[in-house]
Amino acid sequence: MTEVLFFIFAAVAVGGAVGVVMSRSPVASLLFTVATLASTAGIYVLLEAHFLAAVQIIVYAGAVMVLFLFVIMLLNLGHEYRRDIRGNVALIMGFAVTGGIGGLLARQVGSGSAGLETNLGAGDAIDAALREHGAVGAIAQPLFTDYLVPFELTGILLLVAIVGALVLAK
Amino acid sequence: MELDFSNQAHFIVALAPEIILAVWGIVILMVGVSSRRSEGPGESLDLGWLSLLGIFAATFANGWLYGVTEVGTHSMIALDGFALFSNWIILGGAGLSILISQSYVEKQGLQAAEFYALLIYSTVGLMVMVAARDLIVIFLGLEIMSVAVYVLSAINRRSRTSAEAGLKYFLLGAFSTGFFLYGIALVYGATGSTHISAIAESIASGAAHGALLMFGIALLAVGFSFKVSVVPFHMWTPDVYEGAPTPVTAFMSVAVKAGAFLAFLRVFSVAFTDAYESWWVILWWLTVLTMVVANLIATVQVSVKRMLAYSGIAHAGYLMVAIVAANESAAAGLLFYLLIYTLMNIGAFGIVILVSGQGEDRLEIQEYAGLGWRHPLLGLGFTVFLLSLAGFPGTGGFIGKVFLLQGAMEADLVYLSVILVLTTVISYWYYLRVAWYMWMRDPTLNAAASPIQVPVAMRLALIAGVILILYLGVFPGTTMELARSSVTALSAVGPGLIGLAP
Amino acid sequence: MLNALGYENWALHALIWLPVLGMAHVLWAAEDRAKWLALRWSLVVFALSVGLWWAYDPALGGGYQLESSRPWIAAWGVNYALGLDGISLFMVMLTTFTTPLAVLGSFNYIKKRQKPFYALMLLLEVGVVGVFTAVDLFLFYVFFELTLVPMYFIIGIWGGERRVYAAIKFFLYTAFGSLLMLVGILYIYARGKALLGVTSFAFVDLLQIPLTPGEQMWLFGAFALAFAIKVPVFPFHTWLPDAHVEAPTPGSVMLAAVLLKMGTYGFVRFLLPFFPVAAQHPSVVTLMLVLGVVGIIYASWVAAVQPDAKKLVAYTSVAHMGFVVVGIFALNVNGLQGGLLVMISHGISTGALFLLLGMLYERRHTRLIDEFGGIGRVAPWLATAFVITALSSIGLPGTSGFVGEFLALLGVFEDHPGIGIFAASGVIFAAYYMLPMVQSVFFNALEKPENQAVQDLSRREVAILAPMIALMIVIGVHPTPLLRKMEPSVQMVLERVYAAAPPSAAVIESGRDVSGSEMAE
Amino acid sequence: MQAAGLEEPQGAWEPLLPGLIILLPLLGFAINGALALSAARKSADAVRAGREFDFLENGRPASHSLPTWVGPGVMLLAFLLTLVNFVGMLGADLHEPVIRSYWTWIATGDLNVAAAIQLDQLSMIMMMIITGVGFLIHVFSVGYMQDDPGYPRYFAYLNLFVFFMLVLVMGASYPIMFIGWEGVGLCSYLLIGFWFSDEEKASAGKKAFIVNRIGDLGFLLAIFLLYLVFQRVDYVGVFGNAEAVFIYGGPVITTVTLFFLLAATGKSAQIPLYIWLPDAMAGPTPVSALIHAATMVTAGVYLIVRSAVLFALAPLSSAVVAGIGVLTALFAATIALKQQDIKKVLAYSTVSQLGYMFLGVGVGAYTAGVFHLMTHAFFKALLFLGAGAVIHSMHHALHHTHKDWDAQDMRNMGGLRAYMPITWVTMWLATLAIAGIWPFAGFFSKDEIIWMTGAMAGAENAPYQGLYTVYWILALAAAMMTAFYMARLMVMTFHGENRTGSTEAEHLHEAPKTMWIPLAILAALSVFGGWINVTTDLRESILGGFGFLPMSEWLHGWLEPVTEAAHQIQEANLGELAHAAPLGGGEVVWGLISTVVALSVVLVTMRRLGARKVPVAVEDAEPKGFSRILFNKWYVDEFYHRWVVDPILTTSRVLGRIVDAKIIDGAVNLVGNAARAVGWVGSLLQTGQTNTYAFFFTVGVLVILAMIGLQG
Amino acid sequence: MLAESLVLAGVIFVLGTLGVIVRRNVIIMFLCIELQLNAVNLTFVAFSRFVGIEGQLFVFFVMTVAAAEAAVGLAIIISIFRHYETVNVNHFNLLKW
Repeated sequence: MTEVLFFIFAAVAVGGAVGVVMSRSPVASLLFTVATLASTAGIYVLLEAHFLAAVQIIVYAGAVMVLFLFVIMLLNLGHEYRRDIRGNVALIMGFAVTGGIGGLLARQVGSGSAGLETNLGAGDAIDAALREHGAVGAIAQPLFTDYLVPFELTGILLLVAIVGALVLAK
Repeated sequence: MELDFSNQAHFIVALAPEIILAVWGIVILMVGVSSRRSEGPGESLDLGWLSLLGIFAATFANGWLYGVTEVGTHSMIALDGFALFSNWIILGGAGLSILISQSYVEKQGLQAAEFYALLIYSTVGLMVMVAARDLIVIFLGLEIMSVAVYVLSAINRRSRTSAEAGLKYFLLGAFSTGFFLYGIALVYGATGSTHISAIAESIASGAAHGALLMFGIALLAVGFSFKVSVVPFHMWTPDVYEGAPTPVTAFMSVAVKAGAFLAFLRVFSVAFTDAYESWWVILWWLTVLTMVVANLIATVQVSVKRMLAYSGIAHAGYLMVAIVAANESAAAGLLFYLLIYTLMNIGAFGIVILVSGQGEDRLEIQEYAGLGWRHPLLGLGFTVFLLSLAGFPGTGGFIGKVFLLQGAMEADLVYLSVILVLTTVISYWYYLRVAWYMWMRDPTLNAAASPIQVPVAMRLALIAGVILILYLGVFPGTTMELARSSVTALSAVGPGLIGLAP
Repeated sequence: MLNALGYENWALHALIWLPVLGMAHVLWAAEDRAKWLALRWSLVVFALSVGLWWAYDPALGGGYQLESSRPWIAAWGVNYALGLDGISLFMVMLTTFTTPLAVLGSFNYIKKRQKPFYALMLLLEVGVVGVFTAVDLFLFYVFFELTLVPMYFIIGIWGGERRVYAAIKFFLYTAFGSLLMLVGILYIYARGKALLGVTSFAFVDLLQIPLTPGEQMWLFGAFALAFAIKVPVFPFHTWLPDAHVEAPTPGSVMLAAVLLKMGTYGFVRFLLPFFPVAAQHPSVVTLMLVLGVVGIIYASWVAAVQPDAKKLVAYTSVAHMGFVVVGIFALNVNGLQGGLLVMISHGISTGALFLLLGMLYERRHTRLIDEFGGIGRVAPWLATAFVITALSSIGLPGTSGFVGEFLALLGVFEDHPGIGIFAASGVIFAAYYMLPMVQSVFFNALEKPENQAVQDLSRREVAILAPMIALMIVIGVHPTPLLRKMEPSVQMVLERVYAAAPPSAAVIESGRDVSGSEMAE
Repeated sequence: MQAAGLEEPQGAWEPLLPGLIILLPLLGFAINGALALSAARKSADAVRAGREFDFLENGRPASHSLPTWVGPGVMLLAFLLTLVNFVGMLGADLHEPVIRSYWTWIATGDLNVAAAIQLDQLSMIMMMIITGVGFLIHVFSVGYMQDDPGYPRYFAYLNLFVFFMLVLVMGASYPIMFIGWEGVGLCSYLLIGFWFSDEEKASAGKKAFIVNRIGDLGFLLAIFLLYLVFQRVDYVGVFGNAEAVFIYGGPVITTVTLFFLLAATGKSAQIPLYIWLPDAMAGPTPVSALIHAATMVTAGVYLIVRSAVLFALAPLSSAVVAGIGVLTALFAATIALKQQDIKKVLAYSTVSQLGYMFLGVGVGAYTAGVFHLMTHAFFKALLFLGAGAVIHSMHHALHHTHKDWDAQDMRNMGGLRAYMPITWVTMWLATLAIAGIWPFAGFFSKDEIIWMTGAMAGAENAPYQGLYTVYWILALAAAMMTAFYMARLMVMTFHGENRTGSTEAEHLHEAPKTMWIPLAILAALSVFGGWINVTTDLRESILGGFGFLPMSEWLHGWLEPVTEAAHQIQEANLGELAHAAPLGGGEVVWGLISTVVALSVVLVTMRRLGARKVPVAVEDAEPKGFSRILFNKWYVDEFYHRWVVDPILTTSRVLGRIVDAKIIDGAVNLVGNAARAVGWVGSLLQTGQTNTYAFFFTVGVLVILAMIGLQG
Repeated sequence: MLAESLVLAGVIFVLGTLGVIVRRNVIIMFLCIELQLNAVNLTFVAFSRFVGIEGQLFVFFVMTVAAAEAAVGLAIIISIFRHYETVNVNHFNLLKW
């Protein structure tokens, strides 16, 4: 059952990604992105990261992408259908290089991680945490203890982002 | 006092400088907002001095922290000599950048409050980065810094080049962030942790997963290489350095580079110590490539600002030698050289700001014709900076280079050293070229027509730079000692530095 | 008297730091007083340096004397250590002797930007004296490089048409060599740290490091390249003519009289004692000797066809340095002594030649030989001085030039007769390049009107040339005191060389063999 | 080891201030030099002002008075001092050289050269010639150079020359001799180019110097080789151990002596290096007399005699010396036959006579060599001075009417005996002497050399006997030519009718007193100078007036201490010399023959040439056929230019303009430019396109990942 | 399921990279970068299932960062659009060589 779902989501995700790269209009790309994000969220669920899946949909696919949409509209790029993919040479070279990287990743990571799955007992690492604190608590608990510093830092980061956006966009 | 990070409050102590700065940033913003309606000419200056005050406060805090020792491991934040020394460098760079930027900010009508605030926040990010003991913290520090600098380089809204620089930096920066993150992810997967010492232990124990780990390390290397602008991940550097407002460029070229390098060193020579065998070759090639390519391209630049950008890349190459050597001398050399590099590069960019009339025009080398005879002191100062950049005896640059070379020698990296000095010879060409325009040409008409006045802040920065460079060139002893002792702290956590390389 | 003043303790430091004070003073003072101040300071320095002659006592052996050392960069074991031995003694005195004359010689030549010029001249003196007195390798390197900067600016700012080209070429070329040497230095240092655990740059400590023959060869290469470029030895010489032609007179004088000596000094001071195995490796010796000989002949021939008198003299420097190299790598007392003596006499005679050419240039604003002719009739004293100097430069017996060349050739002939013969042929070619120039400048008909207006030597110029010419004659007639001062140190160097391995061909034996074999017949 | 010359043999005789003999000319040089410099300043001002420099202030040359006294004065003193020592040495029966060492010149390692002088019979005789003849020529110069602006400079050079010449002959070791050796070369350079404004003259001096340097190279190498063998280079040290160290005719000794020979050929103008001497005639004539006839050019002979021991040990070298000598004698004589310039004739005759001396020392007749050196000094100096006198008056004559004829071309002279009788007589005496006609000086010296050659040819176990026979014949032939060309010279100059031109002829005049007195003295010497070394056979024979004439074999005995070692070596190895010429007949017979032949040649020449009408130079046609070759000196100079000078010059140009400028320096610059070119190309990759940057970034990533992936 | 998700992540990442290389439209390039980040997140999550909860925390932070970058990035895009009136990155080449 999960395998089937996984492959459906995976297919959608990859398709979406391809769409992002290939579709002419930014709006289309945007929508494809949303599709990818959504299906990734699905996979999160399969991987027992329910909270993240939710955040992914709400914050990421929701807020962030909408922001993108706003900008596209603001800049009035909605109806731009001019092909802006670079020339064939560049395209081929791009394919070659990225293909190479993809191949290496697939070979090393894919094959390599097979061993990992076995020597780390599947899932039980976080099952305990989830059982104890629940989906949200499992993340919240360390977030406010061990990971306090990074958490505070994200505050600064967001502050910087706001200031920056203000400076530039006003 | 002693710090035990089981107690959350102690983080406040450990992060005192960062916190002070962060708070100060808000203060600056507030002052800026309040004085916004009284938009006066003096404003940016006042804000400049104000933010400088913050830097000083942080510096004092940093000095005070020397008295503090930490107990217990596994904290997110390191409070070791390495971090503290690094803070000196970064704070120094930031302070000097503020000094040289004041009149520029005013003349270009940049939003002073935001400018200084962002500068300060990127400083915070850098300090976090160098003190971090967890890849997450490093990542966040990196992002704080980056985001701030993205904005800073695009901050001049009147200038196309500034916007373009910002965009390029942002796009490629985000791009590299992706790789960096991917690296972290793989390392995390391979070692089961994002904590530096934990990673080191797992690698040492051999539990780490080879294939994933290697890719992780490689991608981390790529991420850092981008930040420190190592060939072939350097291509953003010349454009961004050229397009960004000169003070920002100066800040980028010293503080950002320093922070990135120090984090780079900590990660690679602490976390990945036992994987040295497998990564030093990669970095070796990157180093050679960087030194050769950067120096060669720099020889044909006509814009001094861009030439300095390439020279910055070249110096990244020299500094990479320390990362490759990865022994105590090299690490100490890295610290020392970064300190010197901060001084001399800020100085050089300061001169560029002056010659370009607090703006972005008049960057070509022709503008420097006869500068030495028009403004002997400026000329002398620039000559000192250039000679130091070239690594000439009597200046700190020389001591720094020798320091790095010693590290390389102890690691038996003879060929690398030879390549280093050969490329140095090439670099003499373009540094001396400026000197010859300054002293051996007669000023062009429009150059003579545009007199240069040196504002107080700038004067301070330049004088400090020259004096310190010469001082460190002649009496480097104490500083070297400090650098060396700071480095020993690195080995306190985890297996520590590699001894002699194969 | 000297002891009463504690001369030994402060002399060398004074020689280095007085010019620095002089610099400050010159920069401080008014433009028009600069030259006099520079002259005064350099004369003071010279006066001080004269004392070295008595302060250094060869009877105490060839080691360093007047030594004094303070820690400089403790962490690296770098010391600010100065010392003097028979070899450096005369180099120092040559420097302090030449500088005032060069300064004096630039009074008319340097019209604009006088203060910086004279400051740089003094700085140059600092660097050179430092090079010759340093007994710490790091310190040596610092001074060695330090000499580049003032020369670069002297050529580049006050030079001729293509001054920038010449300056950059000079700087890059020499820096290229010295940076490779820096790697070598640090390598030795690292070995010392690794093998003996000594962290020191002091000569005495570095000499203890047991370097393998292979390492010695490589290091020899690195050092030899650096010094060969400085000397310059044959294929690396092309920067010299450009530098000389473009440099202002005092620049050429310092360059020829002093800076080139740093290279040959390096040969004697480092190549031989530090890498004895490499230094007496037959192929190395042969290579250096051949380069030397080729330098002598090649440079002489090239010099003979130069249209520019200054370029001609520049090439003669290459030839003379060829004699020095040949003498040094004869690896015996006579050869080394000869080499050192050639260094001294070349310093004087070629320095004088450049000064004279400068005087001619000030009068005619050209250096092309064909532009002159018959100058001897309008400027007899100038002509006389020039002829005497030229004769000393081509090694006429009774002048300083002869003794050095004689000993150098004798030395090389002892062990390598074949090469000796070729080297000796240099005496012919010396006449071949020098006399035609002398003839077409000072002799022949006085046709060109602008030549008729040429003035004879002024008092100042006589004051410049008189001491030099006097010295040429004195050294030529009675060089023994110099030789005696140098001999112990030279002996030490050779002992160090031959301690590493038995002499390839012992000096005296070879001679005896010849006769011995005959008696056997 | 023991310093050379520091040991002083206990001679019974103490020389009187020998050092002063050297110093006096140096002193003269100093004074005259100073005067010359100040005078030159004045003339320079004049030239700059564009007017002619008149050194004559109120009639008499102020700048001349002092040199006139200083120049010859110091020479006189030196001569007297030498005379005193000479007499002293006569009195003392001296077998070891007396050495005076003043200071250590070069001392390093085990090389030790003392600045020492050595007094023995050989150096003494040379000193006598140098100071004596030198003094006479100084005196002559007073008249000859009277109206030359460079007068003080001239005497400065002349004194300097004498100084160096004395150093050369008095030095106690080869290096010291080398000082003099090169010093005299320098002076000859300066004096040949005395009138340096004339490019030709200046070039002649340059040529002389450079050619001499070639010889000096040989000298140096010989010294080095000697040092290699002995570790010392002083005469005593070398000669003392020579026999012990060298084996007879071994390679080393042969090499050493051949190097010395090279030096000698350079200085003494022998084949192949004689070419500079004829050009050297560009100098003032007294200079030619002193330097290029009497003293300097004989230095080579002196060197060989001084090294007699070494040469005696090297039969091959000796044979070569003799061969070069006789060949030069003949060769130069042939050239002299057809020269028209009076000084050129004398120059070639000098070369020829020097050849005789070489022949002499080559066959081991060192005494004869020195003897001929001495007599030659007398009569050749006389000839040159006479020629000088002639030229002097010719010059005056032509100067008056500004006739641009060559004052030295014999074709423009003729019939001068009417105008300058003294010169005429004295020169005839010299001519008879050089022609080797009894009883003049030349006869005895030349005859002895030829005779010794014959004797050598007949020696018991001499090597290459046939060779020496050939030498002997050639020597005779050369002797006849000598007679011919000298007679020709006299005829063309003094006899026949005058060709100078009627108006000019009035201005021809006899030389002033200062000039003809030296001539007279030298004439006397040329007549009787030969009587001091006549072998017993000759003395007893008619040629010796059956012992009634005051002749002796004094010189032979005098030089015995110097040459005996060499003679012993020769006798030991060559055995008894022959007592008859190769064609039979004793010394007396051949003496008679040669005299008669020479005399008849002279007479015939006078009759034949005296009858012929000689065209003046400007109208004379180019000589034809063989005589053209002779007139052009066998085209030797051309040969040297074509095959030696030009190749070197061309090579130099190629090296200078192509190899150095283009190849070596080109390589250097290429490195720099190449680097910048590469940099430029690299900078083009920086397209400004973000995509491109991202692309390269990714490529970098790919490469790195690949490196790892392929690693493990 | 680990390997599969890792490979999937890799593929998405690579596609994102490809997009950055070949697209000229700045916004789409940015979107592709978001794809990369998303892929990284997936990797983290996949690992975290087997290694520990930190992975998910990391994803949490990454999202924050992504948001921040989005804000700033889009601001930059807007400000450069003001100058060039286009988002075609090819036109932004004042700075080169």
